[in-house]
Parts: sequence; structure tokens; C-alpha cells
Amino acid sequence: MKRDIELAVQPPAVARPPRRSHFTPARIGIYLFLISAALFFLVPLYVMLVTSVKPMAEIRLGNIFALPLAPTVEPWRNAWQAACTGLECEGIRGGFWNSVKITVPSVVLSIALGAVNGYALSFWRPRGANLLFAVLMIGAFIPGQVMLYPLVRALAAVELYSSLPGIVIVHIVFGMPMMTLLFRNYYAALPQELFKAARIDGGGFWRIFFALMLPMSTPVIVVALIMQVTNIWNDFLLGLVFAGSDNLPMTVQLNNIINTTTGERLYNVNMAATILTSLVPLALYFFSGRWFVRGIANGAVKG
Amino acid sequence: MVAVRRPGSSLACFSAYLALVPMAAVALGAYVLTILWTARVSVSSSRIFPAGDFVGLGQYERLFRNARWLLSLENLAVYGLLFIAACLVLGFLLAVFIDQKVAGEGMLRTVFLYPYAMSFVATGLVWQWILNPELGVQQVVRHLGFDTFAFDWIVQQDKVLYTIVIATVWQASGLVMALLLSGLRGIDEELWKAARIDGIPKWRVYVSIVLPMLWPSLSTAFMLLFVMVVKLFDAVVAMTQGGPGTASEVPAKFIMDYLFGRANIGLASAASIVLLLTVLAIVAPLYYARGKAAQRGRS
Amino acid sequence: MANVSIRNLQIQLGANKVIDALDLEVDAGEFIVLLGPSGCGKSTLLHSIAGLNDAAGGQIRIGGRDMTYADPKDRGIALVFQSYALYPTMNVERNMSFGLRINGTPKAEIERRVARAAEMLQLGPLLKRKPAELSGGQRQRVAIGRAIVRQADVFLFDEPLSNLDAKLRTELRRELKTLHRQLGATMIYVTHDQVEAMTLADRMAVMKGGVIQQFDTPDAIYRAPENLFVATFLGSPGMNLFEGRIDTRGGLRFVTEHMALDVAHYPFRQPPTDGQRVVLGVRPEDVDVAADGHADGFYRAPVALVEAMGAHRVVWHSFHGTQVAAIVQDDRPGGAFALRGGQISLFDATTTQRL
Amino acid sequence: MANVSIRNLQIQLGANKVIDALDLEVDAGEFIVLLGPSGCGKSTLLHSIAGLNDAAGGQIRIGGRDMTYADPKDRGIALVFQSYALYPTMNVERNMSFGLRINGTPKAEIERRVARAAEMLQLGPLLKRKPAELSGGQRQRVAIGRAIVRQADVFLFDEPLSNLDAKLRTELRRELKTLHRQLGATMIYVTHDQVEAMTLADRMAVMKGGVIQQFDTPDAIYRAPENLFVATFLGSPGMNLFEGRIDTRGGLRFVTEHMALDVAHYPFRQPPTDGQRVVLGVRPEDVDVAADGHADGFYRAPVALVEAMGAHRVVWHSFHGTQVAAIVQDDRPGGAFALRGGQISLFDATTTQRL
Amino acid sequence: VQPPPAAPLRATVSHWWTSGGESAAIRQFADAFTRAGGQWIDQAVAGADQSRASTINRIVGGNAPVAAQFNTSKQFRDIVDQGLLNNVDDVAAQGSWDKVLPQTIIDVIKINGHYYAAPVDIHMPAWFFYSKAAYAKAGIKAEPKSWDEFVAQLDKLKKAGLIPLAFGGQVWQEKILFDAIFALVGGSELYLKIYRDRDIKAVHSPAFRDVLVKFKALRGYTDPGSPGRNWNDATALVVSGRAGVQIMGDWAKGEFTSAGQVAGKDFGCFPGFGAKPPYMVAGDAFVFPKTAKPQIVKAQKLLAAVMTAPGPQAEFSARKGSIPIRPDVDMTKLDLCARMGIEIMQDKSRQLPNAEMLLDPDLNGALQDVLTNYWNRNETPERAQQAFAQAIKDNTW
Ligand SMILES: Nc1ncnc2c1ncn2[C@@H]1O[C@H](COP(=O)(O)OP(=O)(O)OP(=O)(O)O)[C@@H](O)[C@H]1O
Ligand SMILES: Nc1ncnc2c1ncn2[C@@H]1O[C@H](COP(=O)(O)OP(=O)(O)OP(=O)(O)O)[C@@H](O)[C@H]1O
Ligand SMILES: [Mg+2]
Ligand SMILES: [Mg+2]
Repeated sequence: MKRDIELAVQPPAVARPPRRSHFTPARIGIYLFLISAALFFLVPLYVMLVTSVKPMAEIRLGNIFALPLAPTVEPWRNAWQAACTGLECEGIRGGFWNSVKITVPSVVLSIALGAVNGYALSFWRPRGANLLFAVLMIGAFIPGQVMLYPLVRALAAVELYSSLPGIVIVHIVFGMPMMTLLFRNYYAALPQELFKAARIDGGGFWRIFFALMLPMSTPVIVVALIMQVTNIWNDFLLGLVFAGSDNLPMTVQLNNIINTTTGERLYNVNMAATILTSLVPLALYFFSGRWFVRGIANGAVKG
Repeated sequence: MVAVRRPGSSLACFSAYLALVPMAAVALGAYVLTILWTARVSVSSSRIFPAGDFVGLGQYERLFRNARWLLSLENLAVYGLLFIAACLVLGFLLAVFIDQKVAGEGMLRTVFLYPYAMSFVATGLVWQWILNPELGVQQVVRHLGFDTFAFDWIVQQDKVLYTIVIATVWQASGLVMALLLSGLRGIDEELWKAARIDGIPKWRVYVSIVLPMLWPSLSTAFMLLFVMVVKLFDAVVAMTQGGPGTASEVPAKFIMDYLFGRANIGLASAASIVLLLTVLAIVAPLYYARGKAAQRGRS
Repeated sequence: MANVSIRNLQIQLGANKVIDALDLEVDAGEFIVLLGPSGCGKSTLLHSIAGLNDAAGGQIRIGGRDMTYADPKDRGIALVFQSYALYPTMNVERNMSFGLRINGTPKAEIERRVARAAEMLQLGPLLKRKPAELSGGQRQRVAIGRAIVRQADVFLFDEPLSNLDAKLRTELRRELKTLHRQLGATMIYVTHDQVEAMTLADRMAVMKGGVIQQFDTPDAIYRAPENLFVATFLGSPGMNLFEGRIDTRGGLRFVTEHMALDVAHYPFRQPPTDGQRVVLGVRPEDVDVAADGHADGFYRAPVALVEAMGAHRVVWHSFHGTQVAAIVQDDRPGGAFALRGGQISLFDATTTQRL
Repeated sequence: MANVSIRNLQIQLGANKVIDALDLEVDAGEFIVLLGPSGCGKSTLLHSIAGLNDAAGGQIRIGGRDMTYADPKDRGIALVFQSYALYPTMNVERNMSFGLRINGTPKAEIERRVARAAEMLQLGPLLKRKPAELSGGQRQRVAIGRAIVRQADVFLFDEPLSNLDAKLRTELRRELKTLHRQLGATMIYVTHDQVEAMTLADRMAVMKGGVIQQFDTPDAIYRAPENLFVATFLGSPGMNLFEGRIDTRGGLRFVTEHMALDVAHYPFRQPPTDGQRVVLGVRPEDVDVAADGHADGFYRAPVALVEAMGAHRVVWHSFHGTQVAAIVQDDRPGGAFALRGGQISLFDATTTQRL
Repeated sequence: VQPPPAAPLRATVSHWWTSGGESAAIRQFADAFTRAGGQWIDQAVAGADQSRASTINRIVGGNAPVAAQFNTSKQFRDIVDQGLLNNVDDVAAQGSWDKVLPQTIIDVIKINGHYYAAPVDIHMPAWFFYSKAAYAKAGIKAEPKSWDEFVAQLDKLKKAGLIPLAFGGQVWQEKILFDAIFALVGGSELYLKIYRDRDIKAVHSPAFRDVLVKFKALRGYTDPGSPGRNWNDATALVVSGRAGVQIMGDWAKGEFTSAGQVAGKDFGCFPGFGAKPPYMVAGDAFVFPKTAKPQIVKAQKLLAAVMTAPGPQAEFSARKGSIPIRPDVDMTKLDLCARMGIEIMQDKSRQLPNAEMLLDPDLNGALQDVLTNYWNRNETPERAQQAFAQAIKDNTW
């Protein structure tokens, strides 16, 4: 009864606050920031896209922001399947499967090794491992080109030079410092107690890694994927030097198209080829979202 | 007698050592060997091929007489500071804003990351155009009626470095965003609740609670960016070729020039060693300090 | 000083409807204890009052204002998390003072309040430590400290003393009571410790499966539980239960196969019917114990187990398949028991509601 | 079945020397309860036995073998973490079965044991949930489940029931005791609940500041605490203490300004000297209460506070500045109290050790 | 496609000709090689530095190409010294290279009496290309006959609101510009004294100072957008008539051609001013990494023979924009500028080796550094002379 009266007395005019509005000033600010940042990021892409559909005559006019007067998809077709890159004139598609053949094992192995290293360094801390890691980190600062000569000699010595395994090994070598660091620091942020619990449960090195740590690593694996797929997919120098002529990645062709020194430069084809080549990493970026899991360690420990 | 280990020994088991064999092989077989080899070459008179002679520190003396090398180091310091700071700040902001459960997250993430996927040979050229006073932004703004507008950093000796900062930040901050995002997402939701109860404004939570918790991710990002700085090459070649003059020369380009075009790997090796020692001088104290902090923090 | 009024609240977590149509009226300045089995929705309710869960329906009013969808910081509440949720990178002092510093409390005042909380919680020497360097109980005290430095209208405590030793718990219980009196704030307090519940609560709410079963003073709930669940849930051990019938022929009696008890003086809410199936409940402390069954009203039953509890012992009698617990202060051995007729409860066997 | 023998153990955490020269001998199959104030090093000790802390010195032998530096998995132990440490990516079932799957237990056997643990812990409907979707008490039960599905020689429980309701706690306490009897395993159990301690422990160790103060049966420790710390730490409320002197003139008496008590029958370990400064301790349940002080041996003292505890009440008398607690079963109002001479303890005032 | 005859001579050929025109050119060699019984396996890598790096690494790794492109310069000197190349003396003897090749090229490829490279083209890196439209707009009638006339024309262009000198401010373009001015203003003698003989005294001479001053004077005729600009973007300025003249290698013709412009009609070219301006000789050559496998040696010799033969030379040059290495080829397909070049080449006194032929890459680079500093900074000619001399001293081992 009393409750009813109270309800009646309550002025109906008091509007109930909306259920979590989506247009608070803060949210508008967020979108404003994101959109303006996105615009800034997109300006070069805009120029690239516009350039890629202009005929060369228009490009020579020098209005880089202008929309094409006579848009053409010829440069794209050209880039994909017709542009000459030396004697062959089949665009960049020629090396596509080679790139895949190189990228997949290199990415998988380099991430796997990085994860294992990071895990061992963070949780098991074997004697001397930190020293090795320090060496690795210093090594990361050696310009890759300086390492070419010794690596060529070393791989030639074990007869892996100019072969698919050879290039994969090289990518692993170059990827290891950053992959190890990435995983090591990620694992350092996980609750140490989980590892202890698994140890009590009798988990050995590998078991804990596969059953416990790996499932908790999805966000960092995505980051590692982003880094390695991009680096390896886009690499051309290492592929050129180590892969052997049968395995040249698509970026060698890309480089041949866009990096000519004394020949004429077809900017429109260059842009199209560049965008085409980057589609694989771009697709990865786009679809990686669901692996950026929120609160991966929620509910694990109290305190 | 059974399974007795000495006090103070670490946790490691046989598997842990086994698992680190590849890392040891890479660290010792690739990096240490390369460093030693490079050191050896740097005290020889090698040109295209490593030579077996010994010329003492001749290459180093030559190196430090070379004004371009000294300028490269100086440029690297200025560039490095600006680039790392800008990338961390922008990457963090992007990560934070994108973490607000915004619509179109996947799209935005891709937009911020795409520069990372593209060869700088092409995007560098585009930046060169955009920044060019006759083609790019300056021209456009002047066409809009602002006749005195000037944005010609890329042709100014004293400003050109900033244009490289802009373009490389554009390229790398997306990656920093992804890295920090992965860290952000790992933070326990309960902490957010606690902060909401405490009435702490969101930005403040990010600054005072989340940022310190992101320390591992930040340090990864820092190292990553630092390596990018030291290896900076593509962007400079694509945008300025080290110019105007030598105003945007950087050590990696110096090394590459001598390694390939100028066919003097002796000097290039000496430069690599100097670069490495410089890096070591910067990183070692950081590493040491962090190790100390970590020791206090855990175990 | 603010009352809390919850009407028809509905909370959904993931796929689970955790709270469904819950009503609760807490007066301003009251000290309410929430009691209930693990997983019944206590934490969820506190979080909802605090504004951390989105209500799927219903209304929450605090201090007379509709706060159903208000931001937590606007509700004037403080909450001690069951899981502590300490800021891992801040030391104890900063953990406690952070909220104050943000809302611009003067520095001297912050220091005063933190010092006071630290003293009360015996955290003095730990102020510079990070949470990772604290023991479980110490962390819990920091979590309490973080809440009580704030001058909230409503304090929500989620099992705040569960990981503390009995002595400290007693001390803190008293301190919280004092604090309550000083601040005059409304407090809602979840605990599994019935001593805590009894000593702290002005009123007590017993929950089960997201529904409040009884909301009354501790004494009333203890003496006159509303249903069988409350009867067995409270007390340690809970009420002894006997299933039987009402016999109205020749007075008003509760009868089972082995037992008969006069319940003529029982304050029935509705007049019972003959043969109605009922459950009789007696608290263990209302069970008398004798060495044998010769005395009047005593039933002979072998002693199954004796639990020494320090201050008292629990003697378990095995009576035709049911275990009957009796709390004994001295060292009587047992062997027969009697029920004190004045202190019984009767429940309908089908609805399980109090008669 | 394995005994645990700890000698001169030293544990350092960060800059803190948490445990210094600790000795503890646990017989095979014994149920030991560790009791001590928050932050005294209980968890640290358990973690050390489990091999999760590196010993700075000393020795830990389990089942007769030196395990000081052995791998946790080789020690034959199971541990319930105070902080649960559940595997966040695994559901309840997999959390519990993880250890079994690792050591290659047959699938059917795993299922059986998990089902049994789930039933005992009332986790049945939650088996497919992830830890983040559980309530605090549910998480704690999963943590228990993870330990008890294993057939360890030594079980280490770190406050395993702290977040459970009284009823469940009582049930689980009994289940654990049963489990203990079935497996015959050694159990070391940390708790702050003295009822738990009393009912479970074969022997009980009371710790303070990393040092074991007394290690004996619960009863012995309760009745005859070794020092003032143990005396006040145990019991709720703890012992009532009175400072005074020994008076040997005319018998053997304990005297204060306001009180005199014959202690001739007290089993002194060493003969007391006249005028020796001592502290007398009496448990609240050994304090008699009367309405006024006319009866023999009763001291008149105003009642300061009455705490209703459900089954009993604590009546606090204010006696010349000291608070004297008495536990009363019935509803006597109080106003005067007397000490039962047979149940007192005497401590040296300077060493705080029992006389 | 015809199935190749039994066991063709397979030859992987590494080069950096990757643009459309260049590809068409190299195809001429490939086709000729195929016709001669070989099988050409193409290894194009854009970027001279990268291509050479890959070649050298493949030699080191034991997987060398059969033939690899280098510039006709001192770039491969070190490889020869290491004994890692096969010579092609047989082919040279057969083709009597000693007689048909210009001496400037022989000086580079004949080392210790052996031919270690097969030259394939001659490039002139310092042509003057001008837009006829722009010249008309500025009211300029004729090509300049002297430095002063040239400067006067630049002034006119400037007055007409055009960019007088189309220029890309990159180190190598600066060097090309400088070498052009050096040869034209300083004269071949001074040029050789400094570049070939490394005569420090000549560096400090007033004549060289004059070269530096005039070089720097050109800076006033470039536009503010020039720093960092690619050469072809500069060419595009000439093509579109926005700029007057560009000093660039003959490869720039390709840009005019692909924009549909014709030499002599839409644009003009001249190799310099003065009575008999020197013709700077640069070019490309293929070297043949050492191997003992007879099949490969055979392939190498066949390649060398094919690439230097008159037929393929004519076809190649027509597409490449360069001029053939020998005078006895069919010139009809060549453009106006190339024909002009061939004519000049007849006069041996006008052949002038370009800097790369005379200088180690190392020293050449060091001089580039000196010049770019001088060009871009506010530096006195004296200081540049000083730095020039120092660089020569430092880089002479
Ligand atoms: N990582 C650490 N570094 C430094 N000191 C620590 C660390 N962890 C714990 N301590 C300290 O060691 C002492 C013992 O901690 P421990 O967790 O063993 O206590 P406890 O007896 O389990 O307490 P509680 O009942 O509160 O859980 C505490 O005083 C604590 O502050
Ligand atoms: N995120 C979630 N998703 C789905 N169900 C959840 C989630 N969190 C909690 N639950 C369920 O909601 C119910 C209520 O949880 P709550 O934490 O409120 O219980 P509680 O009363 O606090 O229990 P305890 O005493 O064990 O802490 C539980 O049964 C739990 O399993
Ligand atoms: Mg809860
Ligand atoms: Mg503990």
C-alpha cells in the first residue's frame, strides 16, 4: 500500500534518464578524433588510388589530388598481369604463389619459435637464457644487409642457399628478436600464479605451453601475425638473395615495376601494383579483429 | 641425491633448455657470428669482398673524419626521439579510442594499419608528392586563397627530417596501436569497474592505471620502434634520398651506400659496429634498470 | 544518508538471468546484511546497485533519485570488490587515495583519511608496497581501505572480511560498526559469516537464486524463518527438521511415528488442518540433552558424533534415521534429547512456507 | 601417505624475510591446520612446501626424501591457491581435469573423478562455464575441485572455504574430512575459521610473523595456550586477560587491585615467586554471569555491550577499564561476573610465556 | 613456341632493366641468344645497387648467374682481382673488339690484358633536353653556343615565368649536372687531370674554382620543388613545357617518347655547347662469373658474342635509347639524338669517359657527398675545393 502511494506521488514529469545514450559529447569526441585520424591516414591512399586510375599523361600534369579526368583500369590490369619486369611481362601475379610458399612456413615457424622463446624466458628462466636474449636484442639492430654476406656463406656451407628452406631459415633468423621480445613481454604481464598452478598440476614445459599459455596468447599472436606476415610478405631483398630463382616472391616483381632507376616510370601501374601486393596483409588486418579478445585472463586470480 | 638442485638455481627443466636450442643457434650462429665477422671486416681494407688483411682502426678513423657519417648520427638522434615519441603517443591514443567499443572497429583498425602493409618505395613517393611545395599540400592550400601559406619542409635542410618523421609515424603508429590494443584488451575488467566506482574519469584511468599496466607492451613497442629508427632506410631513400644535400642522411643509408653502391664493406662494417655500440650504450642501461625493477617486482 | 529502493530489478549476465524481479527497500542509514548461498546473486546485486551491471529491467533509486542508468560515480556509493580489484601498479597508499585525489580532496585531508584507514586496517607498515607484494588478507584490507576513505552515501561491502583472521575480523567488524554510526551512511554488506551478519545487521536479507527469501531483523529471521530454506541456511548447524503431521484430535499436536509434541501455543498464521503434512524445526541450541531418556519429554537416541567447537560442542544424535544436533555448553555426554516447545518453527511440507 | 618434515626453513620474498628458521614435523596422514594472523606467512609456507618459492636455506623433506629443490610436480602435492589461479581459457571441467589429463589418467577415470568432485562441490551445472562467468564462491570451489581430483600424497589448502556460505562450508568441511580418511593423505590446511580449525585438525600450528608459536592438538592449544599471543588469537572473543601479581603469602593467589583468585591448584611448570608479575587469562565461556555481585566470587561490573550471536550471546562487562567478555547461552542480563578457577591460564608478564 | 633444340645452352642473366622500354630492349638480346641456340633465363632486379648486390651474393653463395650486368665502370674491378670472373678473350678476338670498340670502353673492360666484360651499350649521361614550346614561349631561337649564352637563355626562361632548369635534387643528379658543367666549362683536360690522375693541384686551381662557381650558379635556375625530385618528374616538367631545359642521360628520351613527343619537333637535344663539346661515355656491360663447367662457359661465350654482334646491337639500341658500342651497325632505327651521338663518337678526341669509369665507386661516392653539400649549403667554392681534395686523398688507398 505504502509503495503504491509513493508511486502515485512521484512526479511523472521526471524523465527517466536515457538508457546509455550513444551520442554523449564524449562519444562524439571519440568519433571525431577517430575520423579525423582516419582521414589523415587515408590521404596518401587517396593519392595512390587516384593516381592508379589516371593515364600517365594526366599524371604528368602534376595535380596529385585531382580526380582522374579519364579514369582507366588499365594500370591495374597491367600491374596484375601485363607489366614488364625484365624479360617477362606478366605483372606481379607471377610470384604470388611463391610468396605464399615462403610466407606461410616462415610466419608459422617464426611465431612458434618466438612464442616458445618468450614463454621459456618469462616463466622458466633457464640459466644463461637472458644472455642469449640480450644478444638477440643487440642483433636486432644490425642492418639486415650487413648480415647478407655471412648468412649466404653459412647457408651455402650447409647447402641450403637458394632454396625454400634457406629463405625460411633466414626469415626466422631476422624475425626471432622481435618475436621473442613480443611474447616475452606479453607473458610477463600474465599472472604468474597461473603458471604455478599448472606446475603443481604436473604440467611440463610443453604441456603448459600448449594447453595454457597458447590459448591465452591470441591477442599477441595476432600482433605477431601482423608483423610477420607484413614483413615477410613485403620482403624482397632476402627473397631475392636467398630464395633461389625458382622461388622469387612477388615483391621482386613489384620492386621491378616500381623501382626502376633509369627506365620510364609508370606511376599509375606502380600504385596499382603496390596496392595489389598489400592486399594479403590488409585482409589479415581486417579480419584479425575477433582475436583481439577482451579480458583474456578475467576470472583467473583473485587480488 | 634425488632431484636435488642447488639453491638459487632457476626453474628450468631439460625441455626448457631444449626449446631454446633454436634461439641459441640463431643468437650464436647468426648474430654473434655476424657481429664478430663484421668486427673483423671493419679492421680490414675490404672492398666488395672481405679481405684478410689488417689495417688497424683505419676505417674507423676514416669514418669519423666523414662529416656525412657524423651528421647521420646526429640526424638519427633527432629523428629517433621525435619518431618514437610521436608513434607511442599516437599509437596509444588510437588504441585507446578504438577500444571504446566503436562502430566499424575492424575498418578503422585496418585504416590505421594499412600504411604498414605498403612498400615505402611507393608510399614514400606519394609522401614526396604531398609534401612537395609545387605539387602537394602547399599548392592546394594556396589555391584555396592562402597565398602565403608555406609547407615546404621537405626542401628545407633544417626541416626535412620532420617530414620523414611524419611519413614514418604515419607508417608505424598503426602497428603500435595494434600492439597496445592487445595489451589493453588483456586488462582485467574488474579494474575498470573499480575505477568507475572510484569516480575516476576515463582518461585518467588510462593515464594512471592502464598506462603503467601496459608497461610490457610499451617496452615492446619502444624496442620495435627503436629498431626501426636504427634501421631507417627505405623512407629516406624513397622520399629524399638523404637530401637536400645530406640533410636527411641516416646511418643505415650510409652503411647501405658503402655496402653496395660504393663497394666498401670495410667502412660499412666499421659503421655498423659503431652503430651497434651506440645502441648498446643506450639500451644496456635501460635493460639493466628494468632488470633491477623486475627483480624487485617478482619472484 | 540515502535510502536505496530497488523495484522489480532484472539482471542478465551472459545467458543467465541472475536476478529476476527483485525488490528491496533499504532505509537511509540502515545497515543491511545480504546472506545467501554461493552463486545466488549477491555480488550481482551489489554491482547492480553500484551501476556496474546494466539492468535489463526495473528501477534502482538511491536517495530518492532514479539511478537505474546513472553512472557509478554519480551514485554516491563505495564498493569493496569480492575480488579486491586493486590497481596493480599503485602502492597501497595510492590505491586508497587515488579516488580522493581525483575528486580534488585537499591533500591534508587525503593524508588524514588514508592514515586513519591504514591505522584501522593495520596497514601502516605496508603503505609503500604494491599489491603483488601483499598477502591475501592484506590485499583484502587494502580493498576495504579504498572504499572507506571515501565519504559515500551508500557503502557496499562484498565479503570484505572473508580472508582475515578471527581476531582482526572481530576488530574490524567493530570498526565498521563505529564507522557506520559516525558517517550515518547506508551500508549493504555481503557476508557468509553468520556471527558477522548477526552482530552487524539492522536488518538482514536472505537470498536464494536471485530472489530475496526473507528480509527482517537478524533475530526475527533466526527465530522465525520464513521458509525451510532460511531455516536450514541459517545457524551452524541449521535447524533440526522433523517431518510429521498436525493432529488436532485432543489438542493441537505435532506427531511423527516416533514423536509427539504439543504445539497448542504455536502462533499459527492460519489455523492448521488435521492431518496437514508439516515440518517442525528446532534450533540445536533449543535441543536439551540428557544422559538417558528417562526424564520427561526426552527421546533416547545414540550419539553419532560430537564436534568440539572450542566454546561449545555439537552433539549429534541419531534418531530413527535423522541426525539431530544439539549445542551443549558443558560436557554432558548425551544419549537423549528433548525439544524446547517454546522455540519451535512449523512449515508447510509442500509450500515449505512458515505456518 | 607421506610425512612432511621442514627444518630451519628460510624464505625470502623480495626484500622481506618472510620465514626465518621454521621447523615443522607433520606425520604421514595427519590433518594439520595452520592458523595465524593475516600476513604471518601461511601462504608462503604452503607455497614453499609445494616448491613454488625457492628456499633461501633449510630443508624440506616429503615422504622421507629431500625435496628442498625438487620440481613441484615431483613432490606429490596438490595445492588450492588462496587466489584460486584458475585457468581462464578452460571451462570448469577442464580446469579440474587438467592435471589428470597431464599425467595420463584414463579418460573414464578422469570423468569419474571430476563428476565426483563436481557433485561434492555442487558444481554440476557449471561444468561448461569459464571462470569469468562464475561467482566468487563458485570459483573457489573450482579451485578446490582442481586439487581434490588428484591423488596426491600431501594436500595443501590455502583458505579453501573462505568465500562459501556457512551451510556449504559445513558440508564441505565434512567432505574434506571424509576424503582425508579415504585417501589417508597428509593435509595441511590454512584457515581463519576457528570452528573449521577445531573440527578438522589432528594438530594445529599457530603462526605469527613467520614463526610457529604452538603446535599441538586443537584442544590443548585452546585450553592451554603457550603464550599470550595464542591465548588472545584463538577464541572469539579471545581470552579475557587480567594483569596482576602472584601472592604467595597465605596460599597461592593471583591478585590485582580489584581481584584476588586462588591459583593453588594451577599446574605451574616452575614454582612461581612472590610478587611475580603475571597475566591471568580466562576464556569467555569460563566466565560466569549473574545479575548482581552478591553471590560468592562475583565481581560487580556494568554491562557495556551485548552481542547476539544467534546460538549464544556475548556479554561485555566493563571492569575497571578492562572489557571482560562472557559467553552466555540463555538470556541472563549480566551485571556481575565470576571466573571459574579450574579453567584459567597464567602467563609471565614479561616473556608472555605460559607459566 | 618451338621446342628448343636438344640441350640448349641455358643462361641465367641478371640485369636491372625492368621498365617497359628496357624490357623490350633486353628481349632483343634474349631472342638473338635463343636463335643462336641458347636459352635465356631472365633475372631482372630493379635498382642497380640491388641487382649487383644480389649478383655478388650469389657468386659468394656458389649460385652465380651465367652473366650479370654491371656498369661499364670500375664496379667489377674487385671481382676481377678476386679471380671470380671468366674472361671472354676468345669472343673479343673473334669480334676484334680491339678495333671496333671505343678506347674509353676498352680501358675499362680490358684488365691485365684480358677482356672481362662484354659491353652492350653506350650511354651519354649529360644530354641537354629542352622543350621547344618553352623555348618558343621565352623567345629563344637557337641552341646555346657557349656557357654565357646558355645562362642568358636560362634568364629568358625565368623571365617568361618558366622553370629554367628542370632538376631533381638527388645526389646522383647533382653529380651528373656537375660533371656536365665540369667537362664543358673546365674542359676535358682538367676533367681528366682530376678524375683520372687525381691531381690535387688541379683541384686547387682557379679553373676548377670557376667550374664550381658556375655549377652553383645554376642553382638559381631551379625551382623550389627540386630537392628530392625524381629525374623523370623533372623530365615531365620539360615534357609539359613548364620547364625549359634538363641536363640528363639519354634515357630521358624514353619519357618524351612515351608522352608522344618527337625529337627535333617537340623537344630538342644537344650534347653541350662550344665548338666540339666532349661526349661523355658511360654504359653497361655484362660480366661472366667464373665457372669450369664447359656448358656454361660455352653459354657465356655465346652470350658475349650475341650481345656485341651488330644485329642485336642495332635492335637493342633503338629501344634502349643508347647508342651501339660499335660503329658498324644499322642506324636507321635510331632517333635523332642517338644519331647525333654516334656521329660525335667518331671523333675519338671528343670521347670522354664518365667519372665512374675513372673513379672507384667509393671515391665517386665521396665526391658526390662533397658536391651535394656544396650545392645545397651556403658553402664557398674554396671550401668545396678543399673538401674535394680531401676526399680524393682519403679515398686513395
Ligand atoms: N612478493 C612479495 N614480496 C615481498 N613481500 C611479500 C611478497 N608476498 C608476500 N609478502 C609478505 O610476506 C608476508 C607473508 O605473506 P603470506 O601471503 O604468506 O601471508 P599469509 O599468512 O598467507 O596471510 P593471509 O592470511 O593474509 O593470506 C606478508 O607480510 C606479505 O606482506
Ligand atoms: N559473467 C557471467 N556470465 C554468466 N553467468 C554469470 C556471470 N557472472 C556470474 N554469473 C552467475 O551468476 C550467478 C550469481 O553470481 P554472483 O557473483 O552474484 O553470486 P554471489 O551470490 O556473489 O556468489 P558468491 O557468494 O559465490 O560470491 C552465479 O550463479 C554465477 O554463476
Ligand atoms: Mg559474490
Ligand atoms: Mg595467505
